[in-house]
Amino acid sequence: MDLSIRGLTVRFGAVAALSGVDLEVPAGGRRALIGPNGAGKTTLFDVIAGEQRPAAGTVALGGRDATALPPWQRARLGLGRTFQRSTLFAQLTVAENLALAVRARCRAGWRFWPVRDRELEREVADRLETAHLSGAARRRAGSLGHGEQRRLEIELALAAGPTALLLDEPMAGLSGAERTSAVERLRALPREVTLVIVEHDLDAVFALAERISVLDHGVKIADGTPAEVRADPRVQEVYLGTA
Amino acid sequence: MDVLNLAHGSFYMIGAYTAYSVVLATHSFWLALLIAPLLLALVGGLLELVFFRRLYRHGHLAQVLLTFGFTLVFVDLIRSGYGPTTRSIAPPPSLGGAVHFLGATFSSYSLFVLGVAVVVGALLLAAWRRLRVGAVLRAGVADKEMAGLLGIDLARVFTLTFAFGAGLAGLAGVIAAPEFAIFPAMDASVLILALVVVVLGGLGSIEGAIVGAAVIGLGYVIGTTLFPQVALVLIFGLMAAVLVVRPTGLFGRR
Amino acid sequence: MTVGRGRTLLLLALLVALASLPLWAPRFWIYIGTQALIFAIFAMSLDLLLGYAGLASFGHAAFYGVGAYACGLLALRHVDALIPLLLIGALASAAVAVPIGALSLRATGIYFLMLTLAFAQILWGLAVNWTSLTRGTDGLIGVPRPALPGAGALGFTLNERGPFFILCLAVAVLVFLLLEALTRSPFGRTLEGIRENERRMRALGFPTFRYRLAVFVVGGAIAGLAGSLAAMSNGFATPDLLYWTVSGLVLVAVVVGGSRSLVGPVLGAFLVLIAQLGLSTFVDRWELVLGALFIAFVLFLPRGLVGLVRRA
Amino acid sequence: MADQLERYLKSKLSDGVDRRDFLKLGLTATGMAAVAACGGNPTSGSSGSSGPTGPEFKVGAVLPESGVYAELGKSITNGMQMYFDSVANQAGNRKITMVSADEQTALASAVAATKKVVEQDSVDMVAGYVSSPNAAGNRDYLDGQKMPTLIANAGVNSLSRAAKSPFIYRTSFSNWQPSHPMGTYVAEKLGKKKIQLVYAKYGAGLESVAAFKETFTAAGGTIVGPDVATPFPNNGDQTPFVQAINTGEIDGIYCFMSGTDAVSFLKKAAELGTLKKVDLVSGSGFFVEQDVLAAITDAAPLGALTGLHWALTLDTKENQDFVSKYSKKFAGRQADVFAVQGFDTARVIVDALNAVKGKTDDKLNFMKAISHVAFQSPRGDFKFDPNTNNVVQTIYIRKVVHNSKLGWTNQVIDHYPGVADPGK
Repeated sequence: MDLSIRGLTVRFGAVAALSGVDLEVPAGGRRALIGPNGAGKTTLFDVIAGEQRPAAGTVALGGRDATALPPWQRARLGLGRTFQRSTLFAQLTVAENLALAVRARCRAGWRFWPVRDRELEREVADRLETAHLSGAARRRAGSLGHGEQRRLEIELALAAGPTALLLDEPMAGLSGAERTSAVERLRALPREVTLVIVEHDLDAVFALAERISVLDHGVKIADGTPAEVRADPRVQEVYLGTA
Repeated sequence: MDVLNLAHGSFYMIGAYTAYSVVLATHSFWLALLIAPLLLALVGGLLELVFFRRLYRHGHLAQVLLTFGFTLVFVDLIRSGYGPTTRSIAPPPSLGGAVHFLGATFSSYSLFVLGVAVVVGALLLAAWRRLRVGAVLRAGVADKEMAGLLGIDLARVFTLTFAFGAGLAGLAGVIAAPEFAIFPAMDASVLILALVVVVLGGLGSIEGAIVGAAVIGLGYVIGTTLFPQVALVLIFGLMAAVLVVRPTGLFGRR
Repeated sequence: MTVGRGRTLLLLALLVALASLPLWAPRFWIYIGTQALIFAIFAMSLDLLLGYAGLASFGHAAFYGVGAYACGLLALRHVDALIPLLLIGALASAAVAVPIGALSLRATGIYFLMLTLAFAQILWGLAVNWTSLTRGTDGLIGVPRPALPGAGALGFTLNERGPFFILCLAVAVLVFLLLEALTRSPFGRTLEGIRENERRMRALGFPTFRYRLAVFVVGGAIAGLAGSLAAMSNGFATPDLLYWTVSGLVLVAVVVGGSRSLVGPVLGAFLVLIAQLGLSTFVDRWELVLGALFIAFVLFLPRGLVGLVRRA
Repeated sequence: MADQLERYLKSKLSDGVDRRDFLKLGLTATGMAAVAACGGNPTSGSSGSSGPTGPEFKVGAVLPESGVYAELGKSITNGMQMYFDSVANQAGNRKITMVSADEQTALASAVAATKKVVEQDSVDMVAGYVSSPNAAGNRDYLDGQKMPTLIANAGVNSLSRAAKSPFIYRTSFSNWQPSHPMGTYVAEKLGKKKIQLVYAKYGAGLESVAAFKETFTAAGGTIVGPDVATPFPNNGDQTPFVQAINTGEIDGIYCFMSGTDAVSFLKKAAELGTLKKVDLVSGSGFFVEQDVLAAITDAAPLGALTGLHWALTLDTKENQDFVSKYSKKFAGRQADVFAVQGFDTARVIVDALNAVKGKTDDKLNFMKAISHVAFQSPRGDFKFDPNTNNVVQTIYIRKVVHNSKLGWTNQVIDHYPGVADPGK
């Protein structure tokens, strides 16, 4: 699913968190979004996901205008996301966390009777396996270690079957080995899934992204291939710290 | 402080009864005005130290249960101490009469109450905005760990704040005593009204509480004049309307 | 696993003890038992909201009262059939819960709590002041109990206390099983997900508001069912039933028993009701004792009565 | 020594000893009497040593011990206790015991309390009910149980009319009674023809002002609108209601409020000086009964005229006797109309028990005995109306005065004897 963002402006009181940001990601694109802290990356995600209303601008998902849609409808169009700080269902088991996401995809939340859904159980088991969480299936999500939580965070978003995925700092706080395995997991995704990733770990960014967009103080200052962005003097000035 | 205290109405009631006892013994309303808030602050501080302190982590429901228990205990203690009889005290002699003003009649005591409310409100607002204690509390509620890191003794701040709140409720009880009747069920009605005011104004906002009180007070008077039977219901309607439009109250954040 | 089996055993024991009550207990205790069962249904309906969906309603008495009035009004208009009288309470309360829920659920936390309180107080004001329908503070009195089809041939009527108690027990068991199923269903899991992390649920594609509204209406309907039974049991519907103290009492019952368990609210309802009715008729300073009991519960059993069982 | 014993026994009895204690004491007493007889100084007529031999007679007192009506419940209980004590807690050869249960405020609690005394304590009769909805709400149950019942306060008219029961008699008043003569009195004797109605809007308030309006308009008076109807109970500010009194156009007000509402209303009215601007402040007697006057003291509406079936100052031997003994017995507490109602309720029970010689198995016969009870009460002539099962009594017109001995109180200035509710 392609994303098309035009002229987004978001204000918090008098402060403009985003001003006139455009972002075009074709279906199957691999895009990284970088910029210093406070550049407006998470705010941009919030607007795309529908959590935050823009003062101006439009969001189109898969060619459909989604600016007025609530978050859950955008999710149903195929948009998924992970959060900067893990937001799991802390009191539920790891397996139940994933089951919720699978049910979201199957729109199976309106069944009022306990049913044994073997297909769902199998999928959950498979995904636990993929995320190396099989041993933790019955533990409460809140009791997992940080690395495990981040893995579940990504798997949770994937289980909902998105065709476009917003990843907000998926590598934050992970060890080197964990980073490698997280990158592997994302690289293994089917080609048609669009990825937009906010990340400070530039190794991961270059390993995953085909194009990079750079935000600073709510304004998009560059957009291009890694090489182009690296060469951009404005990016070097504000981002790479060469004043 | 993010504490849901149903026993706050009890503090008000105890304040009124204290005023009654003091006036009976010394014939001085002004002495009561001094003693009751101090007594209530003491009671509030002790309750915080012994009970509430252990419950901040358990969330609002535990607080509801605990303080509901306290309202029952307090009302029964008051009833066994003073009997179920309705009591009243007279306003101090200097404030006993009525004042004619703009073609309407007001009781002097009501004007005095208004004056006290304005002064207390202004002082609170000033303290909240200007003094360190306001900032400390706001920080403490928003992020306990952060406040701890900054080296603030939150436990002491909370105890003092709770005591101060209880003292204010006691003060309100004393002020209310000559205005209304004093009886063992007086805690419930005032509690609900206070909750409505605070929520309408927005939690954690002194400005909100002041504006909320004004809105509710005006609403009540207008309501009583137009639809005397349902004035209280109108107040709830007012609050519901505000919350439906602004789900965190007039001045609420988030 | 053992916890699950222990719970089932506990429940069965409770059920057997209750079902045999009419055989051995004094009449007055059957009456108290009936009241406690009705209150237990009411408490379970609140636990559905509070425990499973994380909705702390402080106006749940509204639905209890509306159910009682609906049943009372219909029964006084000579409708003499059990099922319609039970259902009317549930339906009326569900109908009231739709707008109240739609408006209240926009807010969260204490604001939600206060909004539900506000709407309940508005309905209470209506019950007091709409005298042509509700007869004001006097309330509807003399509400008759319906006939039970076929019971006459067996030689009993619902006017006798034993059979009525068994009816309440049957409804309570039914509600329990229904809620048990509901909370384990995909719908129930979705509610838990919303309780834990609503934002995430939205991001996953769940229309969370609709789910919360749905559960609010279901909770209201079951409270209305309890209200229907209360009207039949007591023979009256008065504004007191909608007053905020009743909302407070049922909230206390759920917390005392332990929320998120269904068994907890049942135990809590029995404890609170028996403490309230029992203590007040046997002990002079009953408010003091009840208050001290609540305080002790918060301090020593923060997870409620079921906390005892769960720990064991 | 025997004298001492007798005194001890009497005091024990009045405290309500249980039967086992009593037997023990009785045995000791017999022994003592024998010893005394040997001493050659036999005591005669020791009522203590010849206790009742019939089964205990249990009276279930369903009265509020908590909540807003607790004060009224206390007075009624005291009044009952006082009369029972005066006959050594026995009548018709049966020992009388009071079993109390808390009526509270809500009907649900009153129903539970009633069922508790009837079923758990197996009382022989029920007495009590302060609040009208509670009396009306228990009526069907009591009637169905054929339980002899005396209503000791609740005034709802219907209990003497459509909802009357052969098993339920009322010793207090119907709401109609105290207000009804006031209409005639105000319009005819005082010649005040323009009155505004002020009342707490609930059953008792509505029924009271309706009764006033009935006789007042019949005697040529006009009710000046709009009525000032306060919510009940009104825990908020009374200012708007006090200011709604149309002082310019009326000769006076007729007011029904009681307890806390009356206190806060009168205080506010005194502060604003409103009531001084009308010629006549009148109302149902509850508006300025002793409980209210004691609470407001200097805010009392001097000269207010009200109708009630009793007054503290009523100058009869029965009343003065009652008032002084009551105050002595209950640590200086002043008698009030509710205490009188309790006192008379107990007397009805005792007289009826004596009349049937303690045989109460035939409930209808016992009720018949109740219906025939008539006596001189502290409130004057007391008898029941066979048409309504309600008390027939004198209604006194009283004026609020300041008495050097009693403080603020009501002085009787006129009376209407034999006022009976018009129910059939």
